Amino acid sequence: MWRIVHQFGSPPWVYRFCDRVIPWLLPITVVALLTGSIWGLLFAPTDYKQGDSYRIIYIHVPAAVVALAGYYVMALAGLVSLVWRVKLADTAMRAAAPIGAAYTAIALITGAIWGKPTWGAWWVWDARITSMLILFFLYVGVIALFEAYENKTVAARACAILSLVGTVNIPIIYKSVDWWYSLHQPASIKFTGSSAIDASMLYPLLGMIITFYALFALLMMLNLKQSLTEEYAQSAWLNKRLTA
Amino acid sequence: MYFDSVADALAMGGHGAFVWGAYGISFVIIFFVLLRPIMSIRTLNAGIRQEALRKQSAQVAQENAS
Amino acid sequence: MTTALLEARDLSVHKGLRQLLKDVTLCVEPGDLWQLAGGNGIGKTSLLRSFARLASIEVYGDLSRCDDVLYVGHSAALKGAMTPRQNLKYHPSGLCTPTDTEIDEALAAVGLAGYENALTARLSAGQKRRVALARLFLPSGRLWLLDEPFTALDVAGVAVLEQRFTAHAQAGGAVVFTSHQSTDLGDLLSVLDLEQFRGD
Amino acid sequence: MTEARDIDILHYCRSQTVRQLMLMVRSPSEVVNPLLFFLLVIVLFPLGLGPDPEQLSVLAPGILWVVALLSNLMICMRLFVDDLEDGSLEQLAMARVPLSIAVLPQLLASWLASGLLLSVVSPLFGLMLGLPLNVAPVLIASLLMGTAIMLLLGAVGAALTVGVQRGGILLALLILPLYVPILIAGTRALNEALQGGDPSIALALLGAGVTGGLVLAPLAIAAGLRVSLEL
Repeated sequence: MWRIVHQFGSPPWVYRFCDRVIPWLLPITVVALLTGSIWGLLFAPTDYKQGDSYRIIYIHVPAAVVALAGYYVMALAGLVSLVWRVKLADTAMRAAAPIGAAYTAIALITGAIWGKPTWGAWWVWDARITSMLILFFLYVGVIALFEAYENKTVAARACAILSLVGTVNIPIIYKSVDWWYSLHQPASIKFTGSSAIDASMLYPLLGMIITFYALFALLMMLNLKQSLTEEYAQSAWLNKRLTA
Repeated sequence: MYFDSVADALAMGGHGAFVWGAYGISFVIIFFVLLRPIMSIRTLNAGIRQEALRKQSAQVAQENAS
Repeated sequence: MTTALLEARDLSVHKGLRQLLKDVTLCVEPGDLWQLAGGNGIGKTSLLRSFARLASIEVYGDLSRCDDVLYVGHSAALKGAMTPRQNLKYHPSGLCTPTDTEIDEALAAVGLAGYENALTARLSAGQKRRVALARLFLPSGRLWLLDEPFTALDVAGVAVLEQRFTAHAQAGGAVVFTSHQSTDLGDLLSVLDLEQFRGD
Repeated sequence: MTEARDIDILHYCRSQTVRQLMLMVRSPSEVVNPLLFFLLVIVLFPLGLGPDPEQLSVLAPGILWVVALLSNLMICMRLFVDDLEDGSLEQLAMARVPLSIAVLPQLLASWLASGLLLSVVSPLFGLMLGLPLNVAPVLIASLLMGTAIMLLLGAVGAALTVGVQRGGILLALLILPLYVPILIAGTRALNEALQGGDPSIALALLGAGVTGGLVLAPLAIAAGLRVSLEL
């Protein structure tokens, strides 16, 4: 067990791992992304209530789901860095934040675009969109805090604490926003949550969710590799690897 | 395909601009998020290789001198 | 656990990407007076703060020390809106709960008799420094960690402080302080030149 | 050398509370300014929205809470700044009491000066916005608890940003999203009271927030302060 932990904490090992996986994962993810999009855009049947605008679901929902999961990934890395002082966990935390912010941005933008044909307004204070907006601010907060510190070791510690505080708060924020929404507006059209979604619509959705997870993993590895290259530019192992 | 024609697929029942726009913007964002680390790794690696070469040639020069 | 008040083994202190000090090994026994010496920027204060455990994120290695530590840093933790007496009585380190007489005696010892109830904001820089050092004359702390204790003190003040160091060491305490000037502490003093630990 | 006397946590907290209150009394502007800010912003709303009392009273819960949130943010921005500068913070960290407990007196003093005072005078501001006087108890109760949670959460942000240049705007970015549940529960309690409903669920949630915050926030505050002390 300790050896595994040790391996995950060893920069050369992780660098090699990323180096090996990325060439496979990158094309797979891109192909899956294109396939899923085409499936959702062209082959899935039309929703009888919303018409074709519902097809945004295949990008909006996966982005929203994985964005939330991404925050937990980041907080977990923060916890590892706080408890075991694994330097690599700092790097992982730093790698996750911009991806999460990008995912929340996608969810927000697609949500706004979806809102226009559905409700006739670009911005509707729907519970999911509002939660996503707050999640976006939480991500931006972590990134801004990291940038604010000059000393990056200290910055990582600060971000770890912040992301843990955020993790405790996210369920409360989500619940409270749901509560607020249900009191102010009786649910009319929900983006998701209808259990009677047809399989022909569901499968592309599931496929896209998995693809977005894979994309998250891919981006995580790319960012990790980038940070490691930056941090260990002077080290013997990296030099040997690159000049060999 | 669900749609009868390419024109139908592009129109999306009148919502074409929204649907295609949403996908387009999303892909642009994904593209940039992907590209950023890849380009950065490329520049960093080039820098490291160059540095290594410089050191190597300096070493050779030193050996030749002595 | 030994009787040592502070034991550091192979301590390395970093600052961002730079390693300030490495392999610092030091054992402070009761009765020791240690001066951390070295040029500007070598990391005297950083090392002292790591001894105090005020810096820990960028410190690697083994460090054990007693709990009963008095630390006086560059800034004196004095509030201008309070009098010297109140500043000492309600000091946030809370190391001791001194009585008013003890406080007055301590203030007298650093030459501030008559200023007990003046507003600290009205005191001069040297006087403020003395208020901060008056803590050393209160019953507090076995291990003293002092950052540049002699700055902003006149000759008489330095002499008083040196006497106090010696008395503290003889009573079984220990002092670790940073300073780049030499002192008259005699053979009790050991000097740790940080130059030998300079990091890569 | 005299024997160091053992330190008693309760005694320590009492002495630190005295210190904090003493400091607060000697600089009354720090207490009064957030209140003045609150009053000023409240005055701005009728000027912007028009003087119609009915319209104002509909918006009053939201206005009061948003302004309370902002004035709390102002307090949090100042929370540890002076103490970091003058070295009080490092002495606090040197106390032989866990730092998470050692900060409590300061939080208590800040809350007494900001939260308690604000809550007590809030019905006056409510009156200015056309809130009936019979919701005053709910207003006071919700603000008492809400300001406590906000201070606890805000202190975490303040602890993390106190050592940073231009930490103020960063602090707002960090903690305002975390204030959302407080805002929702607080305005909910007021709206229920206004419409003759039952505000107890919202108040109970705020109470739960205070309890949870008191348990968890000091740990995060202490960890944050230690980070800021590293610089």
